[in-house]
Order: sequence, then structure tokens, then C-alpha cells
Amino acid sequence: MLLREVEYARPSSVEEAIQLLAAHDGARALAGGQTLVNVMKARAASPDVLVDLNRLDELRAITVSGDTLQLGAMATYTQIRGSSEVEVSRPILAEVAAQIADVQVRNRGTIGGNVCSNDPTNHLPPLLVALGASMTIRGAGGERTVPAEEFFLGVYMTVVAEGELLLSVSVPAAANAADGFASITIGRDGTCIANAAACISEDSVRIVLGCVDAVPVVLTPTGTDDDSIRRAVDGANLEPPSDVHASAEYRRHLAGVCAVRAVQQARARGR
Amino acid sequence: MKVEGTKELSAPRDVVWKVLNDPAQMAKLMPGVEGFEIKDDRHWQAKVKIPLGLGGLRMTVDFEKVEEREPEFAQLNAKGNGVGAIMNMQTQFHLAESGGGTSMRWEADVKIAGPVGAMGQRVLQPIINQQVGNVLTALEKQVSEAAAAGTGGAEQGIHPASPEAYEADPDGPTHNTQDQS
Amino acid sequence: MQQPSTSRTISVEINGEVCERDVDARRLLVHFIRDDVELTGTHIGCDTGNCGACTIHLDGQAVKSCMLLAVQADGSKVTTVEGLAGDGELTPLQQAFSSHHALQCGYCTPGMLMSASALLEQNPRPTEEEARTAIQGNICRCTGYVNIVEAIVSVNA
Amino acid sequence: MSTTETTTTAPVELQKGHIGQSIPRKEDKRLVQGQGIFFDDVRRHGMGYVHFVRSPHAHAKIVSIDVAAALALDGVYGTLTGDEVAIQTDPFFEMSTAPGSEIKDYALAVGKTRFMGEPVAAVCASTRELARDAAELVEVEYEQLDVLVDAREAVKDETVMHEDAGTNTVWSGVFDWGDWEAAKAEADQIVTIDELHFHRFSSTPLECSGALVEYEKATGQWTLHCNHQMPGVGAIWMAPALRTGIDKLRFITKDIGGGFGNKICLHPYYVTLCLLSRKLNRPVNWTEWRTDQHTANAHGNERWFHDVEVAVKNDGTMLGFSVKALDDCGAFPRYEPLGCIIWAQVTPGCYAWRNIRVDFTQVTTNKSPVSPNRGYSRMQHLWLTERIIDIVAAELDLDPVELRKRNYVKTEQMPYETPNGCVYDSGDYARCLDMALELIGYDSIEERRTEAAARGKLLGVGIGSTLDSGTNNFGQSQLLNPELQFSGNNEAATVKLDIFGELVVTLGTVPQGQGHETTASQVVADILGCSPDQVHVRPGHDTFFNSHAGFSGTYASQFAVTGLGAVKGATDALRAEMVALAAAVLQCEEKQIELADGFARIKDGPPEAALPFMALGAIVNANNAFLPPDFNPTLNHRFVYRPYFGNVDLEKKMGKLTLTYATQIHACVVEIDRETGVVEIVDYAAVDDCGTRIHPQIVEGQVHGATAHAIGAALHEEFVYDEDGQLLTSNFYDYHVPHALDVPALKTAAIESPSPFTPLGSKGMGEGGGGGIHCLCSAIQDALKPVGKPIVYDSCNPSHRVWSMIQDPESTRANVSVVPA
Repeated sequence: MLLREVEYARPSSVEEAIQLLAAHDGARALAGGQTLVNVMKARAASPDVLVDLNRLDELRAITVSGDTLQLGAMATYTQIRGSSEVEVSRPILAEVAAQIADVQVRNRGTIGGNVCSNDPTNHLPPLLVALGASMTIRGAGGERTVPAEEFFLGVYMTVVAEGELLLSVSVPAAANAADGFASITIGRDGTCIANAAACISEDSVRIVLGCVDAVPVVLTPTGTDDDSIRRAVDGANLEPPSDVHASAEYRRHLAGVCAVRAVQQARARGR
Repeated sequence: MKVEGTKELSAPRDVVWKVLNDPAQMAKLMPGVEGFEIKDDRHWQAKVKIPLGLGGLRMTVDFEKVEEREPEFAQLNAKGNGVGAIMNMQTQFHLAESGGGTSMRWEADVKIAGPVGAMGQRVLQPIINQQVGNVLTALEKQVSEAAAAGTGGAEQGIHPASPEAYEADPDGPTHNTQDQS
Repeated sequence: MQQPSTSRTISVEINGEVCERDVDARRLLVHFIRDDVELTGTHIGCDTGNCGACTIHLDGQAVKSCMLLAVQADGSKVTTVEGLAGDGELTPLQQAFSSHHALQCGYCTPGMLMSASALLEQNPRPTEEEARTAIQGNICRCTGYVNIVEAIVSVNA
Repeated sequence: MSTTETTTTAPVELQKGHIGQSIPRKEDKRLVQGQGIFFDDVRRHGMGYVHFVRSPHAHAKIVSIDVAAALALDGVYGTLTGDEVAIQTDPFFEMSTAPGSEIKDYALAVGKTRFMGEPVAAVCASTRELARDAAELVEVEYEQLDVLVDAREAVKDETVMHEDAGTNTVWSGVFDWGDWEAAKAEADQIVTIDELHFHRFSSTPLECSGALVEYEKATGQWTLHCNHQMPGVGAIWMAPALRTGIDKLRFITKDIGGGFGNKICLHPYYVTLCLLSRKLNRPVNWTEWRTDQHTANAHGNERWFHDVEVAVKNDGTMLGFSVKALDDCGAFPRYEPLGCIIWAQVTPGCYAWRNIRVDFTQVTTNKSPVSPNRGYSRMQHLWLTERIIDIVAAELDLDPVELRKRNYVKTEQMPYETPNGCVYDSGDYARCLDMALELIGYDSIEERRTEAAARGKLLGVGIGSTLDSGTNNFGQSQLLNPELQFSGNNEAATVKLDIFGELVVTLGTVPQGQGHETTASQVVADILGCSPDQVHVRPGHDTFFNSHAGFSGTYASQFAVTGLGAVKGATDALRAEMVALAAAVLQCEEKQIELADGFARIKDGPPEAALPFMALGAIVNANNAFLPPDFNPTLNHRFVYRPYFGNVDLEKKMGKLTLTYATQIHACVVEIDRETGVVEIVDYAAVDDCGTRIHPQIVEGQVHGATAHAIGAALHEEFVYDEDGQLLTSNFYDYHVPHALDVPALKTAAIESPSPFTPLGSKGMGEGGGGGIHCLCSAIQDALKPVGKPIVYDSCNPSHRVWSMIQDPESTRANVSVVPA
């Protein structure tokens, strides 16, 4: 509890938000705050200026245009879970959003905050990499779009540079996509110890592992059968971190289990 | 937590040695240095802000050179204070000539104390790996520039917030162990 | 472009009453509610956003008031446990908590009630699993949740 | 499900009515409206907020502390450091014999720090945030020392934490009851277990600790608005340390957000607050944060069991066991070494073996100090007895249900004297077990096992037979240290009939959710013939009510006996006076008077021969001129209930260590995911027997709560330290307490075997004896049988440990052997 002193601004437009972020050293965007405020309570990290995005309704929109589902960076997990657009165009997103933390956190936490914080145990980074999402970022110099695979740089680090703002996440729309997600958590609904997302397309299968490295780890196994998946995980020579919940060895094993389960789920769904 | 690895550098050993043993050049290797003060030839202090996306971890780090055997071995202790945690790091470098370049073997033992540090154990290992990767990348640049310039010191260090400093490094940490209790 | 500042004057409607106060930007909403507005029914049971004792409704949604800054509530409507019942009469949910012995020490109870009442507004007849999911973010150390779940399910059964 | 058939209830004059009914709780109305008054809800003008500066190191010399920068900050009222504490206070009283008694424990670290999070200084400022800002500016220079995190290392004394003691051993001694050598000789088989580990966890009440402390300069009086759950003993620690009289410490509690024993050892914090409030001459508030609570308040005792030997006959008769117990109490003993004897209340567990030898040692380590955590010290020992039963059953291929039933103390043996002189008052363990097994569908377990196996799941069934011993005899402390002047037990209550006819009850206890206001009103109502609604029970505790005794508090499963015993005693005295008064007014004989429906009236008399309680209250308090000169009723009675124990036998280390024994038999079914080691509870039942139940719903609520604690402890909750003494589970992310989705639907049932020793036939039962931990360990071992028969050796089994057992059952099996005797 008890934060360090911090400056606060609540812009009324995306442009103003970007200006604020650019104008102040140590400024950070405040999205849902379900990670950032917590970290500030521990005084582990202390931004100098918070730019509160919560009144920027234009960042909350979830829309489908053509074959793209676009989620505003400020779309909450609750919104994603209840969105008919998500339901018809990439339902796995709603399913996974429903697994994050708890009701209160889902009411505030946002997709943008989730990916920008990139805690290795988060659900969405591996999922979005698996789905082939892309992130749209705007700064003073204009807008750019980065594939999810290149978006994550390290623990709590992404390509969103100082003075930039993540605007939205785009996911290819595919109502019947063969997607899967599996996790092992602390208790029924705690932090992930290991997780994996899978996406099977016509010509390939893509598995993305969370919790085993600073950034999601992408695997492209040769087939969708359990053995191919296990071989791919074994072949990745993972060096996952050890902590009180899992030794490196156990976490490596769980990564394999999650990968197989995510693919099984994807296979079942794709049928 | 112990991390160790080896790194092949194209510069000659004496150049690498100079970069590693010059506090001012060392400062440029570290992530997010905001202030730097040399107290004497064995002690210096850096104020750093480790650039994490959540807002940066501010620490004051005191360095002490414990042992050196030019041009092959140096041991450095660092003690960081801040963010409700105390960091202790012991680092060792072993330099060997390797062709025209240098083969560097390094070890670091990092310990974090305090409630906030304990909270961060979960992500400590990936963060340290990442920061070590950054330092090694910066070192590579620094020594190649130093070698090109004939003596020590590029003008510009690596700006910690610039993305290119964080490119994944294939020669990053090759082995990690964390004590499990 | 506005200038960021370390404090702000905010106006929040709490349980139907408008409260205007100067607050530091760093002040958490839960401290604003407890220490500044002196509504002490909202509790604090952890410092990491896990326990849910500080759950309130912000513009109709259950949220944890320890993970929000007070300045973020400016212009919003807040309901705390004190705002659930009018004139000392208990709501059916509060009554159910008592008759099912869904509370022992009562410390988690305000947060539980706020999570449960948000559920019942959207879903008046929840199943046991739905009730459990609605309070998964609220820790109770006394009851083992058994009677809390029963109480929630019973309200409109 | 409920029956009453064993021994008769003690004779009491109770009108049938409210006792035994689950009436609405008096506490609920305020609590469901957010109107409870917890310590942090109390405000005072000019109050300062306190933040502690805590050691990041587990073991370090304090070289220097510089508070200048903190004091320079605007809004900072002042600071306190260990140096000031060392001058202004004396070390807290220690209960051990020498050399453990030489340990110096102060309110703040003096000279060195012995666990991560130990307070080394305190800062007081005008806001909470500012106090923390200032605390960060206090500069402390440390010199790190070698760290002890493992009791097995600490006992070697290669590093010594407390120089004054010269050893890490707080207490050690051998208990030898029956004839162990003879039992070994008689046995057909000796089963040995090299090592078992009962892990470190705590009940982590949702409200953390804290207090608002006011100092009155004129009188030297401190008032603590707080959540201490045992203020009587708190004052015994604090007053001498503060060099003041015990009446200078006024403890006030209202509502408390759970305690579970974790709020018994708050005296170091409270002394700091007393010193600060005096130094700064202003009220000071300290609110502990969760991370601090986990890091530096109170853990449960961690215990190792080594070299266990069990003497068994071929027919399954168990003759006894021998064990070396090594208890880890963390950095300071505080309530310890009482844990070195408290377990002896349940020496044989539920079993009739007569030969038991326990070599007990307790050591300090560089971890958080411990405090009596729900199930205190008995739970660890009962876990051992249940582990022994299941390991013996597995190794000798005996049926665990039959083995238990063969060896349980039988209901016809009650009251049963244990080998160490304790008396089990009543109970029917076998019947409770049958009921629990029926509730989980034990008959069909083999089919379910097969069905689960087809889904890749390992199904297992477990039993936890446990006892909740309550109303302890503090005389057992003399078995540790004969010099200690503690024995027996007591609790006080005051009941008065006030001027307008209000019945007012003042308890000495310190409730934290157990519904004392409600159950006390039931007892009063039944004795006085009125409705519980007419009985006002004051919430909380206030030293100045003068309604407490030396052992007052709410701990150790005893309210239904001691608290209600005191209420009953006081109400009986009040009743006698009301009857005498009514007889005097109505001019009849006392035996003609009955109390009913809120009246004192002549039995079968005319309607006008009836006095409402209000009239009685008014006469004595305000209209007493006509009363005879030698008749002076007060209608205000304080009663101290004191159970009779007699002396303990110091030589044989025997005696009546506690008064009542509630039974809890748990049974459950788990499924284990073979691939991941994740354990899921698919069926769970707990059968309780706590004698006469005053309020069955409250009893069941306690069973639910104790079970949830046990489930958390058995599967997730563990305070894990790294080799440097850093706590790695300091918050609710890593220390996973059960969420609503983690707790299965719990089935409960009860029987009533009234205690022949208590005023109401009731027994304390709130702690629960860790039944769920024993039960889950039993079920996990059973489930893992098909994968190499590993032995569950630790009381905490999160998925990673279960997975390791599946991977390498042999390493756990190396721990046990069977030797034909």
C-alpha cells in the first residue's frame, strides 16, 4: 500500500495522451492498473507521471472489419468475455479472458495493460502470439503496426517506447479457428505456473509457451499429434526459471503438458 | 542466483581488459545509468534506473573492485540499494586470448534481500538474464569501438531505452541455476 | 494539454452523496473512502489486490478499491457496503448472509456482499459454480465459503 | 444427524429453550452493514501513523542507524530506534529454563537483526504515505552474518543466533511414558520412519494486526484500541518491559477480523507504539500490511520428526512409538517453549497405545517467530500419529479403516486416562469414522478408483482422525520449567440486571468471529427464562470493564467451556438474587418463585404476583428504601470460572493437561492428475463431536473454517525461505490461501457426547486439530499407491511435490522400513 508521490493527468483524447507521454520523462500510461498500481503499492516501480487512459472511450472499442477483429487497448477482460464480436470472430479470446484473475480484476484489467506489462505468467502474450495478432502503436512520429511475435522484448518490456501508446490489438477473425489454451495455476485460479496457447491452421501448427522465459516462446512442431508436440517442446531446450512453485525441471515438464493439452483442445475445436 | 557464461569478443584482450576495468566505460555498459561517481580507483557509485516497462527500478549501486590480475581476471562486488530491496552481486571475469580476439568467461552471483525483492523472485531470473544480455551486447559494441579507436572509450554509450540494446543475444547466459529451497 | 499534478480536487458520488475533496494523486481509492470520507465498512486485507475486502461498486461494477487511485473515481458513482441497505433495513442478500451463517469475523463480509450483489444484479438465480466464480476474488479465512455460497444462491431461489 | 447417548450431562438448572438452537447471531446486523468497529476504524485527533523500518536481512549486525533524513521530512513527528528501546524497556519475560531463558527479546532489534522483516526502527508521521516515505529515508548499515534456515542445522550450534544464550536450543527434554522397551520386545514388527516434516504456515487472518495507542501523560496510562486476542497475557509481557503496572495498560477490542492465534504475540509491536505515543505525546496508529504479516508477525510451528519407531503386533495392535521431535520456533521464542509440551495433551492421538517416548528439542532459526496457530502444537503431533497409522497400514498391508478401529480408544473406555495422565472425557471415534466414510461413499470407492484410472486420474481416499483438546491447564508449563508460576485456567464474565430491566453481559473473552455475543445470550436467556433478545452482550473486550481474569482471551478452543462457564456462574448468582428479591417483594418463599417470560413470578400464582425484570432492576438501583437493612442485592455479578485440574507430576511429566477433547473425524476422496501432480478434492466429509452444542450452526461454521485452513495448508500454503533467509511467499499470490473455487462442497455431520467435566456438557472445538491436513496426506498417499507406493513425508503437498513423488517414489520409500522384532 502507500504509493510514492506521483503526478497524474487524465487526457481527454488519444492525441493528448501521447503528448503527455512524450512531454514527461518517466511518464507511464495507466490502463486498468491491476498490475501497475500493485507494483506501485510495493514501491517496486515508481513512474513519475501517470497518464490515465480510462476516459478514452475510443480505446475501448471492439470491432470487426473484414477478416480482422480489432480490440481497443482499453478493452477490459470483462468486455472481451462478453463481446459478441469476439464470440463470433475469435472465441478463444473470450474463454481465456474469463480465466484471468477474478471478477473485479476482469472488470478493470485491459488487454493493452496485459500485453504492455508482459509479466511472463500472463495469459494474453502467448495467446496473442499464437493467434498471429498485431499491435498498433502510435507516437509523435506516427503509427506503426508490430506483429505480436516481435512485440515482447523482455519481462515488463515491449517495443512500445517512451512517448508511445499502444492503441489496439488486431487478431485475424476466424470463428471456427482451431485454437487452444491450457495452463497449470497455483490453486484453481491463481497465477499461472505454466501455460501454452496453440493455433492449428491448414498448413501448420503453432504453439506458444508462457512462463518459461522472459518472452513467449514460439514452437512450430511438425505435426499435431501428441508425440510431435512433445518432441517440439523437448527440442526447444527450454531453460525456464525455478521458483517456489516449480523447479526448472517441473516447469519444463508442465510446458510440455500444457502444449499437448492446448493442441488437443485446438484439434477438438477445429474438427 | 548464479548466472554464468562465456562470450567471444573480437577485440584483443588488453582492449577488453581496459574497458572492463575503467569505471567510466563500465558505466556505459550498465542499463539506465543516471549518475556516476568515482570515489577512488577501487570504489565507485552509480545511480541507475533499470528500465522496466512498469516505470523503472531506481537503485544506488556501490561497486568495489575486490581483486584483479591484469589482464586475465577481475572480481567486482556490487551492492544496490533501493525499491525496498538490497541487491548483492559478485562478478568475476576471466579473459583468455583466443585467436586475435578474447574469450571471456564470467560468473555472477546475485542475491536480492527484502520483502520486495522476495516478491520479485518469480521474475528475477528472466530479468537478470535479460540485463546480462544487454550488458554483453553493450560490451561487444564498446570493445569493438575501443579496438577501432585504438584506445578506450566510445563517445556514446548505449541508451538504455533504445530498443536495439535489447535485441536477443544468442551468446547470452548459457547456464542458469537457482537455488531451490 | 493539461499539466500533470500531484494532487487534484475530485468530486465523487458515494452512496448517493456527493463528496468533494482535495486528494493526493497517490492516494488509493480505498484510503480515500476509509480515511477521508470515513466510511470504514470497506476493508483492507492485503497489499497486493488479492483479497477483495475492499470491493466496491464503481459506476455499477465490482472493483477492488485498492487498485484504483482516488483521482480516478472523479466524476464517478461509488457504492460501498454502507450504501446497500436503506434505513437500517437489511437487503435480502444481507439477511441471507446472517441466516445462513455466511460470516464469522465479518471482516471479508463487506467485500463479499459487494461482489455477490453485483452478481445478483446480472444473474438473479446463480448456480453454485457461478456464485463461487463471482467471489473467487474475495478471500474469507473463517467460513470455508460453504455458507457464503449457500447464502448467495438462496436469495432468489 | 445428531444423537446424544453417552454420559449424562452435568446437572444444570436450564430451562429448555435456546441452547441447542441456531438463533440469529447478534453480531451479524452490524457486520453485514459495514458497521463493525475494527481497530483501524477508530480515529483520534492529532493521530500519527507509524511505519516500521524492517531488516531486509535474515541475520545481520546493525552497524548504524541514521534517522536524520527521515526527521527532516516535513510532517514527520518522530522516530524510535532499538537503542532507545534498550534504554527505556527491559527485555520481555522468557518462559524457558536456562540457557533459553537468557535470550533477549526487545520491541525493536537491538544490536542485530535475526529475521527478514524484523523491525529495526519506527517512524511516525502525519499521513500513512508520509510515514512510509520517511521510513525509506532511514539509513541502516548492516553487516551480514551466517544464516540459519534449517532447524537440523541450527541444532548443531555451528552458528549461534542468540549470543546471550550461547546455543540455538530453546528447550529440550525426554518424555517417556509406559514402557517403550517392553513394547518393542512384545511387538512382532517394528516399522521405522527416518524423517517426516510438518511445514510452516499460518492461518493469516484477513485483518492484519495493528493498534491505535493513546498515552495519558497525567496518569501514565496507555489505552490500546487493538486486536490482541489474549490481552491478559499480553499485559504480562508488556507491563514489566515498560516498567509500569499492569493496570496502566488498557486493552480495548471491538470487532476483530480473525485471529487464529496469530494475534497473541503482538507485544513487541505494541510496546513500540506505547513508547512512541509517550515520546511524541500523541495517539499513534499502526496498521500492519499483509506482506509484513507474512514476513514478520507469526507463523505456525514447523516440526521435524526423526527416527520414528512403531511397535506393532501382527494382528494390527499398535503398542506404542518412539520419536525425536525437532521444533523450529523461528527467531524468538515469545510464546514458546510452550509448544514443547502442548502437544502432550494428545500424546496418543485417538489411539489406545500405551508406550510412548518422545525426545523433544526446540531451536531458533533466522525465520519469522512463531505464535500459537490454530491447532497449536497438537496438530503437528496428531499429524504424526495419523502418518504413522497410514504408513504402518501401507507397509504391513493392513486396512487403514480396520487398523484405526482396532486401535481407537473405545467409547466404553471413556473417560480414558492416557499414558501421560490426561483424561479423554467422552467420544465415539469409530462411530464418527463410519459416518464420515458413509458421507464420502466409501462403499463404492473401488469402482470409482477404476473409473478415475480410465480418465488418467489417480483416485485415493484418506482419513484424518483428530482431537481438539480445549481448556488447557497452564500447569503443563511447569513440566518445561518448574519455576514458572502458571497453572490451571480461568475466565471471567459479569452479568447484571440494570435499572430499566436490561440484562447486560460483559465477557472477559476477546471474540474474533466465534459468535460469543450470541451464545452467551442463549445461556443467560435459558437460566433467567427470557429471550436472548433481552440480553445485551457487550461486543469485545475492555480491561476497564474489570471483567477479565489472568488467562482471559479467545484461544485454545475453550469459550464454550470457560467463557460460557463464567457466564453461567455469574447468571446463576444473579438468578439467585433475583429470586430472593422477588420473594421479598412478593412476600413469599424463594422456592415459590419462578423466572419465566421475562418475569419473576409466583409459580401458579395470581397474574398480579409477577414482577417484570425491569421492576427488579429499578428496585435495587433506584427505589430501594423499603428493602430490609440486611438484604443488599447488587444484581451485578462477576464470576470467575475455574476448571479443576490438580497439580501436575513434575517427575513423571504427567497430569491433566487439558479438560475436554472434541473429536473430528475427516474423510475425503482426491483425484490426482498423473501428468502434473495436481490434486483435486472430489469428496469431503467432516464429522464433529464436541459434546453439547450451544449453537449448532456456529459449530458447523467452525468445522468448515478449520477444514478450509487445513485444505490450504495441505495443498498450497507454505512459508518457504531461500538459503539466505528470504521469505519467498510473502503475499497472497505465492502464498495461495483457498479461494471459493478451491474449496469443495463440504459434508458435515455431528454427534454429541457431552463432556462430564464441563458446566454445560460442551467442549471447545474451534481449532479443529488439523483434521484436513492428516486426511489429505492420507488420501494422496493412497492415490499414489499404483505409481510405486511413495510415502507422503511432508504435510504440504503442492503439485510440484506430488509430481516429484510420482517421478521418484523410491527416494521417499527409502525413508521407511519394516523390521521383524
